[in-house]
Amino acid sequence: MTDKTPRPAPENGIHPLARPFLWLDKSFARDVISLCIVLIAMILLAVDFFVHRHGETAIAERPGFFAIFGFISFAFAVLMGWPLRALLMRGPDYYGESEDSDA
Amino acid sequence: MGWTPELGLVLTLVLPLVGALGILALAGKPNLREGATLAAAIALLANVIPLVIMVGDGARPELMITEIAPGLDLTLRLEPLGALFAVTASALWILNSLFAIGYMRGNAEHNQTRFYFFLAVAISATMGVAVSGNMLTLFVFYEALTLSTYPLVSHKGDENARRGARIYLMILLITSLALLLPAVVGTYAVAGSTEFVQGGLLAGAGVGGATIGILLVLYAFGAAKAALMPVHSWLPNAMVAPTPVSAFLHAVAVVKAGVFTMLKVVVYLFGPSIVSGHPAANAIAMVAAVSIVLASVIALTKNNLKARLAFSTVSQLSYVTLGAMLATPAALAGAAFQIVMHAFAKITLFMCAGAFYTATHYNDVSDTRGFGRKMPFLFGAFFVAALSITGLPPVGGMWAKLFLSAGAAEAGAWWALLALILSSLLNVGYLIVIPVRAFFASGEKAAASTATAPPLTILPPVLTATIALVLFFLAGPIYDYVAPVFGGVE
Amino acid sequence: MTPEIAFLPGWLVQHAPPLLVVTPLIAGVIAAVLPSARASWGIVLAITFFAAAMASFIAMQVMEVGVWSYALGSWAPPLGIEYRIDGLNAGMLLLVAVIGFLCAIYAPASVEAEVAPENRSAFYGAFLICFAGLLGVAITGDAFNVFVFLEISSISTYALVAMGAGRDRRALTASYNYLIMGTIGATFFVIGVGFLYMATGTLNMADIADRLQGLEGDRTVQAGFAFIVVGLGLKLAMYPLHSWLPNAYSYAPTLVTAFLAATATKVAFYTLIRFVFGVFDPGFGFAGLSMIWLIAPLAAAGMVVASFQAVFQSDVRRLFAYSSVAQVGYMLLGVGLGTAAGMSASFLHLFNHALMKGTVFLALGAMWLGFGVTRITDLRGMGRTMPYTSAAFVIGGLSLVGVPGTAGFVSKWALLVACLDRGWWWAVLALGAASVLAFFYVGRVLEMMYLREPPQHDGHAVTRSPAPLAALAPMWILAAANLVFGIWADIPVRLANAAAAAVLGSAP
Amino acid sequence: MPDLFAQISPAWALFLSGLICAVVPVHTVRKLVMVLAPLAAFLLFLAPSTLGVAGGVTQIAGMDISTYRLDRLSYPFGLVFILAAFLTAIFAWHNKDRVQDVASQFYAGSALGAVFAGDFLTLFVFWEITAIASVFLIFRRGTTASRNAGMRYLVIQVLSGVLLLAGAVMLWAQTGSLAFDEVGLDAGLAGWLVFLAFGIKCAFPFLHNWLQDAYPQSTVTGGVILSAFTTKMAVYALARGFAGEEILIWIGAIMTLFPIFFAVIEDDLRRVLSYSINNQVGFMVVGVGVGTSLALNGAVAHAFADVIFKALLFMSIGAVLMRTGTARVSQLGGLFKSMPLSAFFCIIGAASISALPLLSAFVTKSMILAAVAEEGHWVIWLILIFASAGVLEHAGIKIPYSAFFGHDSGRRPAEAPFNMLLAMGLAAALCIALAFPWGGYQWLYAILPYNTAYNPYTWDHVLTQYQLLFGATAAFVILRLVNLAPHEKLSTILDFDWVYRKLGYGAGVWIGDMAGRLMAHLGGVARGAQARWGRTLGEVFTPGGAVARALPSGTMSIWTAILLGVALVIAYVAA
Repeated sequence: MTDKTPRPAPENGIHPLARPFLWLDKSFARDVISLCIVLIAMILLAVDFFVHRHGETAIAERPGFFAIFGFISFAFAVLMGWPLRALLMRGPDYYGESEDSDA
Repeated sequence: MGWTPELGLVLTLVLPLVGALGILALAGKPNLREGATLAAAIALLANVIPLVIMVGDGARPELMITEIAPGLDLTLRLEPLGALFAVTASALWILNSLFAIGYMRGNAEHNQTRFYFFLAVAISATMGVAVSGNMLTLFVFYEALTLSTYPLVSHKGDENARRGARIYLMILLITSLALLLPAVVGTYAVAGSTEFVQGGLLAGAGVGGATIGILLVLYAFGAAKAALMPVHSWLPNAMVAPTPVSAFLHAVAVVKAGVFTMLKVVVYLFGPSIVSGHPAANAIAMVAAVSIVLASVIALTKNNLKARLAFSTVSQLSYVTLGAMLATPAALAGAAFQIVMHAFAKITLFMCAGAFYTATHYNDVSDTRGFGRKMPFLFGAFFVAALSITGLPPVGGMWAKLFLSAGAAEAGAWWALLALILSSLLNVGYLIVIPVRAFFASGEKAAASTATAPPLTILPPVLTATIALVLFFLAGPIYDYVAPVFGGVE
Repeated sequence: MTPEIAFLPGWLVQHAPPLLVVTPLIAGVIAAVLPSARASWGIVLAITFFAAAMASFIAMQVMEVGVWSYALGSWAPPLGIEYRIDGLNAGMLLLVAVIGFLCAIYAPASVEAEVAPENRSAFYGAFLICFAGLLGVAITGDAFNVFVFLEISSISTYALVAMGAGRDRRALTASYNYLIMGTIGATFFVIGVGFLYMATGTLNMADIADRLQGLEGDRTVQAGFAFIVVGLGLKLAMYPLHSWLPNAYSYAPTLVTAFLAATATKVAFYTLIRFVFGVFDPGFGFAGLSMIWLIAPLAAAGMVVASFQAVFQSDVRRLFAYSSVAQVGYMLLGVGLGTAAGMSASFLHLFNHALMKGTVFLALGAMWLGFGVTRITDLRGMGRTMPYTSAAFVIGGLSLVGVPGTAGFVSKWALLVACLDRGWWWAVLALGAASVLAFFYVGRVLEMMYLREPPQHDGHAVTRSPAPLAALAPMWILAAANLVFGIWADIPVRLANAAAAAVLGSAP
Repeated sequence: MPDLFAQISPAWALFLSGLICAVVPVHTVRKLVMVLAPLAAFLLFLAPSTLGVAGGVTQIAGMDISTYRLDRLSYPFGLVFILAAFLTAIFAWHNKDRVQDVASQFYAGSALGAVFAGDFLTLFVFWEITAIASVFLIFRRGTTASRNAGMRYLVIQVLSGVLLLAGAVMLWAQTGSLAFDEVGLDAGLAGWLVFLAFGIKCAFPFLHNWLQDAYPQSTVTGGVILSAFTTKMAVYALARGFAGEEILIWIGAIMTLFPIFFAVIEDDLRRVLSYSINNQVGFMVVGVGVGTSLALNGAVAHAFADVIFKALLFMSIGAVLMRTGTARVSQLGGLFKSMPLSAFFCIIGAASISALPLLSAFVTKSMILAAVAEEGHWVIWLILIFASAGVLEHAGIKIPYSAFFGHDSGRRPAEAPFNMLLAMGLAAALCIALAFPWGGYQWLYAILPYNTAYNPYTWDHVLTQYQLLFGATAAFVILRLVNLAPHEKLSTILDFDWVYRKLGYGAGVWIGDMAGRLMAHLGGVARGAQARWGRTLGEVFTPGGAVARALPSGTMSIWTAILLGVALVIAYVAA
């Protein structure tokens, strides 16, 4: 209840410490980062075919298991969002308890 | 002549009556009149405390008042359960008197002398119930209590009050005449006396199972003050009384006299050994379990604050009946705890309701929204008492629930456990929700209100709520005090 | 026997039993012819006081020493008439005499308001004769003598009831009805006595009892038994032979109602006991069976049905008249049990009922005097307008309901215990039902008195109007007795036990 | 002296501070007390020279009570709760609300008390006090939604408490002992009741909704405090009472699984975090279910780490909520520009929960996975791996990305106040320290219940972890690029609570309505019957009625004759 209400930050709201990182907002930078991540993922996948590593279970010892399984899992979890949204999403006031009013 | 335990026993009955006479004598002078009430209350407590201590040390002071006829005697004897009841009732009389002064003056009620007079008489009868040495004596005071509280219930004097009071009297007297009296006589007929005997009079007399069953049922429904469904309906109807009366009747005197009777009957007349596991006792315990849940559900639907509290009382009283009928050591301990713990909690709730009414003249649960911030002490006390009723730590009510649950487990009565669980949840739903709304919701009535309750109506509930908190830490001593009665819990 | 009381003159002591009866009888005649009603009342007061004193003395004697047999005219029984006082009738004498005295105190207040001036002396005379008759029934040991006194009291009662016509003309029909029924009852009784005389050749009751031994199978005896039971049943208003009673009680002068309610049916009841247990042997098969199959069921039915009737009455004295019928059921139930405990409980209730009904009817009488109360609705606000009378009424009412601390509770307790001893659960049930109904009919009245506003008169609430002291005093004596005997029931219980011992040979 | 202190449960320090907070109106004093109380508790905690303390032993009402049991299982939980109390006290320094101060102290104290409880009675008492104290952290938000959610929360928590009580007294009746030790489901109904009680607080599937319902409705600081205690206390209780129960493995696996799908589409970040609690606790429950020393170590260690990184995440989102007034994905984005430090700490927390090597979950969760694999539960193992990828989705990426990066919402709120940043910084430092390969994780392992030789930092373990995380992140990048990821929007997502909030409530209303009508009808019928009976009785008994009419003398004579006949018959029969 005593949590303060938002108040404007100084200097157009940009924090001095954030200044060096404002490039992150550029879409080019984001694309580069995205590409880097995909690249690293592929390198890590590739590495798996060259080293022999110990796995906890049989399936884990298959080369590339973790990278591929991680990719698929993530994609599955995200994509399942579509049917779930269709099934379970309702209006914000579904239960008749508006969150920010005090009545 | 010095104070002796026997004199003390008589004084427990006489002091309130002296107070009553004083009230009559000082009818024209309100301040002195209320002084008489308080003086009598304090004197009574001062008289009860040494008795209670003696009983704790193993003494059982006894005094025969009169022998009506050979074998029919009015005898007073104090034992731990009665001592516990007596000290609870006499302590609460003081606080309730303070509250009554604030309430009656705050609401400019009429006929205050009559009110204080009958309240004092009712206390005397309550004390009589507590110190009765046999069932006949208890029955006499039980009836006296019914009659002396009737003018209190009908205090308002309008058509509604008359109707409520009539139902009150009708149910209580009819059940006691038609069921309780035959039960008492039956006890006398089969056992040759109605003496309260450690270990059970009837257990000692070797009475057969069917007779025990019939008598148990007669007692359970005959002591309608215990408000076991379906003989509970006098209680909501008695809500027409002014709040101090409700507070007193529903927390201390009348209802407690009923369940106390139940407990005494099981412990001293039947004996736990023959009640525990008896089919009739089980059946009554089931009725009690149903009462617990059903009354709570009904309470949930009541918007009138006092009506809700009344049904809450019906539910809570059945705890004691349940414990008495399960009759295992833990269940009986739970029942004894419940008598004390519920007294302090429920009187707090009623006094809060009364203080709220005095301040605002609102009666309904929905009207309390937002008032918590205006009357924090009032609703704080309400919250603490609600916790106690629900059986949550760190308030005294928890011990009652704990021991009753343990008793149910001992008896293997899973349905009793279920009832207790459901009751807790329902308590949260109908009771705790009230202070929550008062504190954390906003209401138009609260926003517009500048009302304040008289200090004398706020102080007593705060005190009783504090005592309810303190009682949480006194469980050990209280248990040790009553344990000799039923042999303790392994 | 020679009583040993020093402070009374010797002849008085010697001849106490006949004096008890003869004095009021003679005084009654004198009172009736005196021109001044006040003087008549003086005689009544003096005589009833004297009788009460004598009865107390006799009761003490009997309790101390035992049976007191007095041969009238020194003709030794069984040939002569014997006055025989034992535990059973000592209490009855005391009861009748004391109630008579208390009623006498109240008498002028009632008489001056209810009885036409020219009838007042006659009224007092009739009252005394009735009083003498009742005492005579109780005291005599001769079967035919019982009939004589019964008729003396009855006939004077018819007259007394009829005098209520000054207040309500319906008293005349009520009296007439009572006369017919009472006469049928008396006739049945005398026929029964005749049968017994045929079978035994004696009229002395103790003697009949002796000679009846071995005559159990005699049809004459059996017929005599049936006639006596039914005849007395009529007199004591056994359900369903009660229908003379409500009207007689409601329309008689208030004093008469109080007196009759407290004594007349009680004396008839005593006579029934005397014959069933004292003359016949309860061990006789037909007597025992009649107890179980006739008296007990009728008692239970009467308790419940008459109570119902009481609940629905609108005339307040009628209400309590029906209550009396129900209460007679209580007493009969105790007799029907046939045990010493039942007998004792029955007698205990007899005493206590006299106390409570005496209180109630005296209070109602005072209320009639004050406000002309006849209907229940007339009682509105009486708690405020006649506080002391109402308070006494409350005590009587609570006693009637059987609230603990009152005499009514003690006798109901005893009755319940007696029923349970025999294992008669159905009787317990009936008692419970009757108690609940009693609560209803008494509650109805109390509610009217205390929870309703007093009636308006010309736009103002009627003011307080306390009853005269002459009415309050006896009323409160009886009310106090209700309370005292509710807590110290020693005396009535001893009397009741003595009665049980007298007829059954053993006290509970 | 030390002996004396060794007997005193550290919980009392927090209770005392709660009482002080209740009466002291001065803000600074209160805050100082709140920060110092965990330190005092810590000193008490250190006082016993050896583990295995059983302090506060007493007998009340015939029951053996032990309020302070410090052994190797309760030790790490006690420590991390004290730590959490300390961090949250700093985080809440700016908060001037006395009610929340008191509530948080009692809440933390009772959680600590529950962990140190040596018997069921003590456990029950503290178990319930956690519920009562914590609910104020929800109520104090002051909205209708928070009040209703708080009431539901309270009912469910109380249910957990009374189930625990019921189970405990049944155990008491069966065994004669109230000691809180291994229970097991073999104990029959009693065991199941206790299990259910723990399960509610642990947010087992279908019993979990109080968590997602209430936590997002709590106050800013309340959310942080709530996230630390209740569920971890339940994990402790499970580890104590039901270690090695097979069924827990499956329950835990489902717990790790289903929240992922809800978290994906959930709009409210604090609700996402609530689902994340569910998911993380799932790992611990699996660990408890497996029950080997390694698994239990893993569960305990993961609980330890989870308290800290989950608090960190709640703190950062709490800072956002405080500064912007919302925690909705659909209304946030780009906040790193004005709240860079919060963003940084949030990333640390997110990476920690995602088990990035060198951060805390990496050294703890891997123990559970290893134990599962060791026991041959390969399906479970696969589920857990899948869940690990899922954690990355909702906690590792969604939280920091959608709040601080993503689509710029244009909001430029001020950076969080210093005390919040300090608390976040300390928590972040702990996340790093606990996984520090040279002395950090070794310390953590040393305080675990069992001695096991486990090394998380093998090269193939690090490699596979990176493969998993980057593989998953690659999926995120690609799905964003092709715009296949569903966008969050302001909405309500139905969960199991629909059953009671909508269906149950509706059914209750319907039944109440029907019961009302039924009662009204029955009342009418009864009144009718009463009136009829009254009339009948009246017709029979009133002065003019059939029975009570003044009978003519002739009728009476007939009655007399009848009775005479009866009497004669009786006499005749008898003879």
